[in-house]
Amino acid sequence: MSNADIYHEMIIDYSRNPINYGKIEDHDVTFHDSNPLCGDSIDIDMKFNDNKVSDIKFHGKGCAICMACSSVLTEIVKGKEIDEVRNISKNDILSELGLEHLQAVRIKCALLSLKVLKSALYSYLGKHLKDSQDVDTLKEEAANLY
Amino acid sequence: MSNADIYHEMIIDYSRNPINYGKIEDHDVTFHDSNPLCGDSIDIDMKFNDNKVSDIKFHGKGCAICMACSSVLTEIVKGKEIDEVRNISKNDILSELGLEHLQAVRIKCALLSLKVLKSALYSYLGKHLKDSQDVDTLKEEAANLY
Amino acid sequence: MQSSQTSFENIRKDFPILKRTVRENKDLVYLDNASTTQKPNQVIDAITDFYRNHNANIHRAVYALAEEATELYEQTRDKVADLINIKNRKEIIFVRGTTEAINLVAYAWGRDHLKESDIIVTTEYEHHSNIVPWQLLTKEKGAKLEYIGMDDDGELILDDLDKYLATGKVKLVTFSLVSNVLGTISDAEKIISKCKAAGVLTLIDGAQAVPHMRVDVEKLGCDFFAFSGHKMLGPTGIGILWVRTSVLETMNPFQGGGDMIREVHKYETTWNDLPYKFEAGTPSIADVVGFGAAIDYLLKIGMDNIRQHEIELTSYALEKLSSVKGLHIYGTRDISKRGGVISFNFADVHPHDVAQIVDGEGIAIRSGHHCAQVLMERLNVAATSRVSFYIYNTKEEIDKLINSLNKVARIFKL
Amino acid sequence: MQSSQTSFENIRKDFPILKRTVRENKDLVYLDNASTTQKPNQVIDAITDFYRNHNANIHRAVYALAEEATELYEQTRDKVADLINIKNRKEIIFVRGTTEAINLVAYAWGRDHLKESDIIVTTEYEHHSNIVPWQLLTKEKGAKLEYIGMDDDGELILDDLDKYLATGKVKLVTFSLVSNVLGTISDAEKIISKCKAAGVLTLIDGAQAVPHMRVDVEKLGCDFFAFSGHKMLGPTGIGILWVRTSVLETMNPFQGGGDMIREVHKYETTWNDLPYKFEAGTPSIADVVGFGAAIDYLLKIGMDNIRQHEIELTSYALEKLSSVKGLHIYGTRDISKRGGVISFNFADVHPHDVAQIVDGEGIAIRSGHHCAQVLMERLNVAATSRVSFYIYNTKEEIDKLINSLNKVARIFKL
Ligand SMILES: Cc1ncc(COP(=O)(O)O)c(C=O)c1O
Ligand SMILES: Cc1ncc(COP(=O)(O)O)c(C=O)c1O
Repeated sequence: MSNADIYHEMIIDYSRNPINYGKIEDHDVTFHDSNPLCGDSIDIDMKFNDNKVSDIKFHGKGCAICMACSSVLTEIVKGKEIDEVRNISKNDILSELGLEHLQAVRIKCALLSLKVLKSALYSYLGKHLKDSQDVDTLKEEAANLY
Repeated sequence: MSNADIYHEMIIDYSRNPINYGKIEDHDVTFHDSNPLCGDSIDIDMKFNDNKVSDIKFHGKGCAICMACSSVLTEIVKGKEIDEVRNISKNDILSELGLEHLQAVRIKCALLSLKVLKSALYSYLGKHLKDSQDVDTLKEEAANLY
Repeated sequence: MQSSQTSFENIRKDFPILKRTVRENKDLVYLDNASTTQKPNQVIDAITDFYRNHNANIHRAVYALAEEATELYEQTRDKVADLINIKNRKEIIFVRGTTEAINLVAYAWGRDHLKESDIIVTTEYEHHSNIVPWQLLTKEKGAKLEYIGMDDDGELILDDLDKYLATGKVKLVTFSLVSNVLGTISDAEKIISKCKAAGVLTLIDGAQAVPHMRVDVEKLGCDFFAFSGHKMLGPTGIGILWVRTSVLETMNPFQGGGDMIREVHKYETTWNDLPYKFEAGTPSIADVVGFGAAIDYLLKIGMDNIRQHEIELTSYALEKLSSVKGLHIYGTRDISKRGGVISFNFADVHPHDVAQIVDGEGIAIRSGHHCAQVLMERLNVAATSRVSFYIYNTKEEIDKLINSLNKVARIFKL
Repeated sequence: MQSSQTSFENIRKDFPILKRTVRENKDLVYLDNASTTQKPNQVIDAITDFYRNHNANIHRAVYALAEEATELYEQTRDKVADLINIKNRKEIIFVRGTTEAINLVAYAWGRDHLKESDIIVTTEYEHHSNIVPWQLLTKEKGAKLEYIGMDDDGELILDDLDKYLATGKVKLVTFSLVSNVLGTISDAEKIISKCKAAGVLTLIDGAQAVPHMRVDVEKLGCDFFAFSGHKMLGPTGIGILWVRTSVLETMNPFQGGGDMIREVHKYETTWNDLPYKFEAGTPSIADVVGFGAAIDYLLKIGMDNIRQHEIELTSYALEKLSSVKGLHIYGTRDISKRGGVISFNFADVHPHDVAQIVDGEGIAIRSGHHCAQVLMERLNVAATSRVSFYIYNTKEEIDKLINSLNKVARIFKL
């Protein structure tokens, strides 16, 4: 994949007009993280209802790839069962935008929002889960994202 | 000069039978220093009389070169005027033993006792000198020995 | 094109990497010299020669190789003294880079000399390595870190300095001689004279200055000076900390270990002479030797010629970039106050996307915060794109950059 | 001569420096491998290739060279993990060498975890780099440094350890896996199991072990592990600190600067993920890459084969040296407890004089305190002569050493 091919119509569109961009004032959980190498930073707010993600929004600063992936991610997540969300993988996001072969540095841009999402979920579940082993699993999941 | 040539009769003799080896119990000044790189260490004790070095002894641990040079140095110094002692140069010692072309690391072995001697003298004069500029000169002299 | 320019183009043949192609067979155009520079054969060969012919540990052994290695290593100290005009070679400490140099000062000077409610002053355009060590130190000591602000031309607001100095609590003022983002050349003379009048020590981060212009540390009159070898044709792993003797003598050791001691006993230890007291353990010997070759190379060209070459390139680039629609350049246009570094933003396109698209054309530029997030906050941006020049860059390369920016414009429909 | 020996002699052609002559046209015999080792073409070429083809700063930029440089740099981390059996690559921190590794622990772990009257335990046969940092730290904290004694065979007296552990005040026990003077292999298993039972952390200085034998850090079960690249065919300027995650997570940063941060604001800063939190500034990138090539080279030979080769050489040398009249060898004769290091004294001749005379024959041996003055005091000597072997040494070289010692005897009329 040549560098310019990455920047297809969909990416440019999403980056200019991100989906689910903004804040949720009465969120159940919110999480912030940033990419130490480039300064991209993302916040995700979520609301839950009936074990489902009833609402999700993100905001922050990032490159076109970061913005497009955040949009796609929030679209995928919205309305899904919590357990389904936990199983979302890197490739679910990357393949949606044809970014499977992105080089390592940019992968971090693409997956920052996924990392924030999982961390948010972990922080929420940490407060509501009984089974501590489950928390550890989730923690490891999040740590291994990159 | 080949390495083995350094070890002529005189050096071996001096190292086995150092001159002026020992301590002076009622010294006017004593000084200790060591070579950080090899661990050689030398103490020099001196007594003064009538502006002259009336007695000098050294002790410590060192290689043949260090021991021979210490012997030669104390022989040269004994009985000399303080001012003359201050003017003793590296070469006065090295030439006495044919060591002018010693490599840099070994030069430090050869001149350790000269450094100790000058430091001892500085410490003694520091207490007895009026003219502080003179002290500075001496200090610089000592610092520049290596 | 001027004749000095032409002679500079001959330089390129010394740099093997410049013959490389990247991505889909594009000629490499390397414009990230503020981050690290490429290495000429002369430097690579010096390292190779060291390992092939002279490799040994230094200072401690009597055999032939150790003697040769020690001499090669110590020769670089003399070359550094010569390069930045230092009279006393014992004031020159070999470290890994600017970062370690500044941390050494924070640990070995700062922890003994800083008290609660004392102030350290830095600037808004510092590299993280001239901010974070002071945050760590002032936090430990209950002291304060203050910032000299920057005006919209990218120049320091020295009134801020006056204000802090007036408190009588400032112990150190630290600043970079050239900003790694804006290229601003600090008014070191004025800062230092103010500090001297107030009896306050000064540290200069020379990482972006020493590679690019003649620097005279004695004339500057600061107390600490730091820079990195890898930003001036030298190997990675070698940098310099210079400290004035009168200050150095008040400092305890930083790291403990071999070479920095005089006598070690179980419960007490005495220190080696300067500068060895501050060089613990086996240093980056081959990198020090390679750095010596880099200094030789630069001095043969001449630091004033290098500065002149960069002024030509930077003026040309500023002119060309200004003509790109929607492109915003940060910092002063006054070339006498700017090194060969240009930061910009291109319409609403994120710098990462700019960098990636021009990379597709073989052009290496940096995007991001450039380890200067405090400055990013001041500029109110998340990131910038940055190009930075060195001796082997050409106007043709700048033309290629401009072309590739047009490609960015097409893709992002600007 | 055995066949394994023969295959080892083929190795010599990879080391260009071994073709050198020194002094008056004498073939170089390099027997100071405990100090630093020579480098094979494979390592020198890896450094050269890096600078000729891939040089860029790491982690931060998106362009092709930066991608390649980062990958080469990070590959070495995986190779290190493989070499000493570490599951989690994020626990591996690149430093300059063993000295910096231990100082990093003293600063970034020690200053937060050591309180007044706590105890750190080291041993009588440590290198200065495993003594001085603890002297500095315990002095700062009003804590105590204690020593595990050594018996006349050069082995640690573990009763001393029991005694200190019984106080309940010990926070860290630190020891070298192999002594750089006596070659003693410490009984790490026993030391660590005692410490674990007492809930005390352990640090292993592996500088003289990792180059010479198979080391399994996971199996050892220590908490900190340090070693140097230049003592195992690698470049100067690169070493490793490994820290168990659970301990690493309790540590504050050591140096502040680029790459170790997450977000820098004027008055507060957050840290990067492990291990980057502990790697501030531009590292010795090319040295890291060269070190990767050294590990490849060693693993191709096989660490067990290397140990076997050194056992053969060391046994041979012990036998030959024992037959020299007036020569006294320090440490155990039990080859299973000894690495390829032999320290000795020769009648009343000072080690410097021994070293200088054998140097005249082209033979590089070390004389002095070997950065182990506490051990010198214990042995009641000012210095020793030391020979230490590596993969390229041969029995013929040992024969040459013995011959040159006869020359020492003649000159000093022994
Ligand atoms: C102004 C400035 N200071 C400090 C540094 C840090 O230098 P190094 O990474 O070599 O330690 C840099 C370069 O990254 C710089 O540009
Ligand atoms: C046992 C031991 N520890 C530590 C060191 C220090 O290693 P470096 O000088 O590479 O920091 C050495 C080597 O000199 C050593 O032999």
